[in-house]
Amino acid sequence: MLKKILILFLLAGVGLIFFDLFQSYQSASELTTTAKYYADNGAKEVGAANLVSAIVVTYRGLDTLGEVSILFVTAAIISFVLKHKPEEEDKNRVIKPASEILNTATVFLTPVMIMVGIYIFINGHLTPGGGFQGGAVIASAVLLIFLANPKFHLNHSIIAFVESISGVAFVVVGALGLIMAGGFLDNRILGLGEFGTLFSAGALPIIYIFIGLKVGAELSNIVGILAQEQNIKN
Amino acid sequence: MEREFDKAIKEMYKEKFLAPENEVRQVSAPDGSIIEIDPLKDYFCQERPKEHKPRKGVVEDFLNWARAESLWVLGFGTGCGSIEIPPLVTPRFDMYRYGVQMRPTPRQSNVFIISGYLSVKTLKRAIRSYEQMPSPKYIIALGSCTINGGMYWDSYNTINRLDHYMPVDVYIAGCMPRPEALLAGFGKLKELIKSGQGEKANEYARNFDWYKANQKKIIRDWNMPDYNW
Amino acid sequence: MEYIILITGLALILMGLYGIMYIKNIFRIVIAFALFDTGINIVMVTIGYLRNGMAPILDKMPTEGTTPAIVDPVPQALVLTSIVIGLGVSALMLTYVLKLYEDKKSLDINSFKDLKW
Amino acid sequence: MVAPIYIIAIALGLAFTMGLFGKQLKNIAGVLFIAGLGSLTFISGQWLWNFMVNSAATEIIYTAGFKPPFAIVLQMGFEEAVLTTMINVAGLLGALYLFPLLDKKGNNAMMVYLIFIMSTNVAVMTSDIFNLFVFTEVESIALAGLILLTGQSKAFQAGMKYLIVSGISSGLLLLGIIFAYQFSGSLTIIDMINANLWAVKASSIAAFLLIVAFIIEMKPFPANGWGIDVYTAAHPGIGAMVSAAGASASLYVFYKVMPLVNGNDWYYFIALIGAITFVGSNLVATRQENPNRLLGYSSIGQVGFLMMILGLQDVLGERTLIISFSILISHYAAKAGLFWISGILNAENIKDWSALRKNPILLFLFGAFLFALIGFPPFPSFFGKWELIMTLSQTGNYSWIVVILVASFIEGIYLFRWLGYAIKLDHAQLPAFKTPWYQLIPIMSMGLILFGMSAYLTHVFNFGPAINYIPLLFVLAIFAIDFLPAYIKNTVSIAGIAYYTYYLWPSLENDLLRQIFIGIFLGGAILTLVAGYAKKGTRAGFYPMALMMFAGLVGLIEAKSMLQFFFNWELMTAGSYFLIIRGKRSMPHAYSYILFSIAGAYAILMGFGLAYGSQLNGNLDALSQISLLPALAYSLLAVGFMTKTASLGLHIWLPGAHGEAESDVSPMVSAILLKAGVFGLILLFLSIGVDNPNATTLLYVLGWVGALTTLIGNMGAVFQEDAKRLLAYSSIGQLGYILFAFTFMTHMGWLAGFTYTINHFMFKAILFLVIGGIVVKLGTHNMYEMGGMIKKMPFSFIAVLISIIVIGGIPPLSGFAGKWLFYNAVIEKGWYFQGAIIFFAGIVAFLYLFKLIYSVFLGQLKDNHRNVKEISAWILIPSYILIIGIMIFSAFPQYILQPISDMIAPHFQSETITWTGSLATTSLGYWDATTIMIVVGTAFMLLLGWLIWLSAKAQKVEQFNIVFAAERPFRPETTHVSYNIYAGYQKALGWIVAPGITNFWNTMSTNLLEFAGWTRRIYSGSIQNYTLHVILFIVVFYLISIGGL
Amino acid sequence: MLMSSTMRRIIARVSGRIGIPWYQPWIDLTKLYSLRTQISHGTMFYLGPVFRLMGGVGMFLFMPMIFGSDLWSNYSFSGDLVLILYFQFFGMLGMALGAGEGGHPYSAIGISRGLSQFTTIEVPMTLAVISLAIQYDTLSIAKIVEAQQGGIMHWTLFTNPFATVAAMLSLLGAFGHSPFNLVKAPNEIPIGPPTEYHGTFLGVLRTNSAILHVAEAALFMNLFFGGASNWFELIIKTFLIYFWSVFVGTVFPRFRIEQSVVWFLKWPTIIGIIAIIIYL
Repeated sequence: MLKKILILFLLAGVGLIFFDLFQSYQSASELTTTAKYYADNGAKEVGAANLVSAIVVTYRGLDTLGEVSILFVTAAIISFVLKHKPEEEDKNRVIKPASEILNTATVFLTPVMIMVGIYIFINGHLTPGGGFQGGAVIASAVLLIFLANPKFHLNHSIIAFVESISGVAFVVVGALGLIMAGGFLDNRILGLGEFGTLFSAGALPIIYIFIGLKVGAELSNIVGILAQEQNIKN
Repeated sequence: MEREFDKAIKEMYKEKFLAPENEVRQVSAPDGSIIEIDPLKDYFCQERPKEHKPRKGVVEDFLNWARAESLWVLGFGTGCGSIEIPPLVTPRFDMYRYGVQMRPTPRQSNVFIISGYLSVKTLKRAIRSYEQMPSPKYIIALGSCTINGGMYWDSYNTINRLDHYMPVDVYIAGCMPRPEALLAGFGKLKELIKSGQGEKANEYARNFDWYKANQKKIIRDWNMPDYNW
Repeated sequence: MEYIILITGLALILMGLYGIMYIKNIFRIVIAFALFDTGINIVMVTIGYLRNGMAPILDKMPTEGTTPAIVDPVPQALVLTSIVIGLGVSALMLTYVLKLYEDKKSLDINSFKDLKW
Repeated sequence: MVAPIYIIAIALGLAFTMGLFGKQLKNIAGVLFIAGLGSLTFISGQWLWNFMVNSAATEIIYTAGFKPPFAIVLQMGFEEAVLTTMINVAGLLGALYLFPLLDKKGNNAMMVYLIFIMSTNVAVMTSDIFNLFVFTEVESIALAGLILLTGQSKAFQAGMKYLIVSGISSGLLLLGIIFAYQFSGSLTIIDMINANLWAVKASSIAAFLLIVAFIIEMKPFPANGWGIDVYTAAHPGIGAMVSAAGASASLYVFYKVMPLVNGNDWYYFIALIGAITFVGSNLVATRQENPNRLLGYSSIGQVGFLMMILGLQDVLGERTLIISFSILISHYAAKAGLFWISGILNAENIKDWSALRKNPILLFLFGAFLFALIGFPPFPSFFGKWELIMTLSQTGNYSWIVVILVASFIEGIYLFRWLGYAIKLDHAQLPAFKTPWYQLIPIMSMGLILFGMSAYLTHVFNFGPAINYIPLLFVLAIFAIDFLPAYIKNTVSIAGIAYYTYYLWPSLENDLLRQIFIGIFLGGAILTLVAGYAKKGTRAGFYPMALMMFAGLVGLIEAKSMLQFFFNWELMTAGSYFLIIRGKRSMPHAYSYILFSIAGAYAILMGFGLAYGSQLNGNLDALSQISLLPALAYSLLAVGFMTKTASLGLHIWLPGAHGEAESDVSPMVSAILLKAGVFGLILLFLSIGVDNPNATTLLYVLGWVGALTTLIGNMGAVFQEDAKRLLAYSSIGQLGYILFAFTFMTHMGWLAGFTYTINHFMFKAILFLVIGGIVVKLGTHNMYEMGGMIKKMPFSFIAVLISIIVIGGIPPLSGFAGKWLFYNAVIEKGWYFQGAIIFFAGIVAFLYLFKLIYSVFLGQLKDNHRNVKEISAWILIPSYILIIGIMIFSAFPQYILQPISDMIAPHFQSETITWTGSLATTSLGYWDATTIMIVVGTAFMLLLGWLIWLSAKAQKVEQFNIVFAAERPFRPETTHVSYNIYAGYQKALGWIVAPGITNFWNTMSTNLLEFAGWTRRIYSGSIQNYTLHVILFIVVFYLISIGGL
Repeated sequence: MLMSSTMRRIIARVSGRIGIPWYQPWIDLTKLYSLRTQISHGTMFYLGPVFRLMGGVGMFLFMPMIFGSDLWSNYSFSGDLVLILYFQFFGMLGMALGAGEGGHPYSAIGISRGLSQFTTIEVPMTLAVISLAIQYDTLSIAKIVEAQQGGIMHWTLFTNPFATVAAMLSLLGAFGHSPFNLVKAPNEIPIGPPTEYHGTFLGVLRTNSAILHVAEAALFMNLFFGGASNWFELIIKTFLIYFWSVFVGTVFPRFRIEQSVVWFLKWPTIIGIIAIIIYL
């Protein structure tokens, strides 16, 4: 009880901080310097219609690299922590089969979802979306498969291959920017192309494709490993 | 002539003669080696008492006079007669007048008063104390017990004749002699010393073997060194 | 509008914190953490909001000297990163929960006090 | 030049590639892993080289080809180069250390490790706050994975705690970032700084959130339970990474973002948090027995210390960086090394570290690391702390100095206990451990880095000229030949010292004071080393340490500046600590010795600080004109020196330390080492000068302290049964005389003091040598187990007898000179009651002197000592040389005392003693040593002749031929009256030496430990409590800093 | 000089006896020197008495006996009061060592008692000496004596009564008569330290105690009772000082060692402190 009161007091304290923060907040009426620069020059410099993508992939590309590595690291940690030998698996474990609806839906939806995912990351520089979003959609397709068939085995080596290749490619493209353009992750190693078309914004779509593949593979991997856990003998 | 009893006693002590602390023992030295200790040999001087020749002429006379006038008595009461000694320091008898005083340690005494019967057990101590006194030293035997055993002549545990075991300068007869008699005994002793006859210590040294043999005969559990310094 | 969203975000953060500090079930703590994270993300997006701004996706190349009427794209980019990071952390936490459960067969947070003092 | 961006490219590229290698290609992955780390190291290393040698300009790395603030910019300046090199070196060595483990866990583990190092690098280099956030997050997630390498349950718990708390702090960081972005319109740190966020309350909350998140990352006390658990649960190899690389990086990051709140108050708060962390963590660590957790506390404490230094940067000015770097690098190398050693030993309790003594290299490194942490010379932290304290006191920040010193002292408490366990703790069975080469190399490399940085920083601080390297090199040389037999090293040492004395002498031509002390220090060194010939075997470790102590002592003499003095003071302390702990049962005593020593050293340090602050002059003569709190400064200095002279209240370390030390160490520490304190006091009093109004009370108090020390020391000695402890207490008493004499501040008093100093040196050396030799010979310390040694060891007896006559002050030997001067001085000064106590104590000395000589040499010889021989000639030779010295001093004191008298005369108004030949005359009395010697000698010989003539024929008898009330003695043991011989005296006056002071210190330490035990209960192990602490910390900090509380 | 040793025997008369003849001590001494058997426990057994005697002789040698006489100022020109005080220890050490060599437990016990008692005996003495030094501003005995010339009222006894009292009380202990004679307790630890001594050794010791007592009495005479300008005065004064301790001794029973230690630290010390305080 005492503890609860203490917690409430503390939350009140944090609330006070937030209250002060809230009071200090003023709805912005114009863009900040940085944002204005992006709004003014983003399209011109990067060639992407989606300014967010331009920022994510190019201006703040290093952050994205970091993000990718976070997912990568997470997947790696999860796999070395939860990796089990095949013999540990409980082959005889009986799991209630998924419903007919789910099964059918899975069969229909999975390819579509993967398609959509691919679409999203290919068009990341033009429309809302991008590599992460696309990858997430792909991964949810994998999740759907697992929901329908808990004993489904994901081929880890293929996933690892996709993951690694796309990751390396991301870094290589970044490094190419260092050699061929203004700096690491500069997308202008390729021509900017015509604004608003698929083949525009230099290397941005390429990077986004790799990100999409990588994120998709990593998230699928995570999902796969976590799903596999239920099959383990206790 | 040994009696059966004596034989039995001897038999008894053949096995275990020494007190435990006087037995040969082994101890480990700090450097780890084991050394053997024979207490009776290692801790006691192995020399016999020596005979000291008196000096010649006037010097010796003067020294004898000094010795006679300065009789330091060992405060060791051996028998019932020792009750007669304390009155000597009271104002009534006041032995200090005659240069006689009590000393607490044999090293500083010249006169040993055997005050009455000597049990065998006490004899051991008496002998040791006597041998520890520096010569010239004198013995005053007090009471008839020291002469012939007195009323204890047939006791299983007392000696009968003191002079078999220690040389006696002056006997004071009686049972018990009064303090006055003791004072008279001191007077007699002084005379003897002044006349150069107080040489019993030398006599003891000279006949040491005889005395020792007598002592050992009566003290059956002889578990001390032969020579006491 | 943006004030309400801001308040919502901050309230979510507080709720998340309360959950983290009070709930005993470790699995729910992870969920509380996700709540906390979401609150943060909401606040972030709100900050970039500009009244009457449009989504930062341009139809055409902006002309020189004019600024398109868009909301601030930067917080949106940041929030993207933040969400991904949150995802990674949550996934990791779930892994931990799995392992902890495997170890003690319990989800009570008070059973994990082996390390102290 | 390889661009720094390749650090990222290579690391990430490799990490991503590793996924391609399956189990079959594992070896390639391993090679690539190491090669990758190597190339990171190379890149950062070459930049560092570039900056240092070519003094290149700072390199800015633009990513994406745009200028900031629109794109992320990395920066590679000198500082970044240093930090990244540190991180990468640690990373490389750590990888080598952990390689088998990582290899076992597979490629994934290697990837995580690689990304951890990479992200730490980026966090250092980046100048964009969000990027910083991202890579700190990468770092913490990678770390959360690395914690699990051990696969133990507690690792999961720790990881969970870590994830939750770091998640909360990063959430707050995000909030801060986004609001700060709103206010400043930029995400680069520099823009945010320029926006002066802290100036307005509205934006200051954003700045607050930012800064508090970074502070939480650095684990401030008490909101750091989660961090400590990580150290405890993670593999020590990972702990090393967190402590060395992670902490360095987070400190640098903090340093980068600190200007966000560049207001003095804020810096003050940060310093305060640092200080609380520094003190709190160290305090809690005192109760810790788990080595990893202890190291964790210590790491957090060090980080707090550094945080405090950064918080004080307004005060420290341009020295901040170099000071913090010197402390950081010590921490870095030492912690990495210690964690790695811990990994090798794999012990749950620090007591098991006694196994370490099986491996001398590791033990040496362990000692070096601990000394580096505490700040002993020559390690960088020593210079850092020195510089820090000098600067702080110059600016009048005394309370910070106190905090630093107190916390460092607490740190010493547990570190030295640990060291003691490792060196000396009795262990029936030493746990076995293996030291593979790949684990040894990293540790040794850290050792090399530590020593290398010491040399380098000495150069940077420009302390090079201040340090005399010749003795240090000699120590090293001796260390190098440590495997040779003792006698060779002994000869080399003696030759070295003798040569050095010869070399040094001309430079002291006109300085009698230093000549005297060099005579005591080096002459004593040679003499006591001669006794070392008696020892067999190699005596591993003895000579380097002994020479280190002597090097320190010589350094004290040569010191011209306060730094030199302090440097050598610490050197001597360290050397003597190792010497003392060599004794069989001396672990606890060495422990209390070193604790008192470092406390004293800190008092000295603070005193020096005040002196430096007053004069801005590092020379020793600045001591004479302290204008800042002079009374306090002088008191601190005096207390500091008095810990070495073991004055009342500070003496409890001495009996054990001297009593249990080896037989030839005792004279070194007693006869020689204690004089270092005396030397210090003399320098201090000389600086204070006569009639210094600031020191009158101090001197008066010290006078009483000296008198009471004498009494307590001598009384204590009376009731000792242990021969060496008796001598040790006697040393306390004698040092009390010396202190008392010097506090007179009169010509006569000083003369007496010098006489005592010289005498004590000579007789205590003899006594400790001889008694030490006897103790070894007889295999016991207890005097009642000795006895009758006069027949076996006549030469020893004579040596002891003469020493005793000197101590007792019996004419005609030189002890009387001291007493006579004393009487005159006391009456002249008017300190009658103190004087009376002193004289009473002097008579009490007879009690223990008799006990010593009687119990050991006279009385009954024991059974098991019947075959012992005289002690080694190698011990007797130096003793007899000293006896000759005593005899000369006794017969012709004028040749020594007159020059001393002339030397000290200028410091006092008048010379109150006049010499006519050997006759000394004062206003009160006169004394003619030579005549007395002749008269006494003649009369003595006559009387002896007379007695021998009278009793030449005396019969020699054996030991049991005593009058024993007509009985014979039972055994020698029962006949030797020695145990508790002064029972009656104890009944009457024993209360004086009731262990009040020991009890006082015991209570103090018990309370401290109790308090620590109570404090550490806040670390209840519950995740939620830890979260609570963090939130509490944030709220309280907020309320104090912004909320207007 | 040895004459005053006879006075020791007068103690007997106080208890109503006739007592010993006045020449008895010489007879005893002669006897002791004439004993034939001597045993020795070792070197220190020899050196002990020599040290002891040296202490007495030394004290005597360095003390001016008769004021104004060059001859009888002995070697006092080479050392002052401090020398005399510390020369006492010379003898003590000798006794202690010699007795220790004897290996007799009683000797050790006696010495431990003696030393214990001695430490506190010296406290009032030290205080008194300091007081004197303040009073006369010198530590030279000759000068102190000189300052006391010119009538009985110039004696320290009257000019500095507290110091005198303190010192005289300490003298009781120094002479070792009852009540402070537990050191030698003849029946408990036969005669204490010299229990093993006999013959010539004991003779030497006795010679010394005679000298020492005179020397100490003479010291007190010099310090507190105006010194002596001729032999007659010297003898009378030392005799009287000696008697003071004898009188006290016959009246009081023996103290235990801790009692005497505490006693000396109580009244005599307080008086000694007062003696200093009045000069502060």
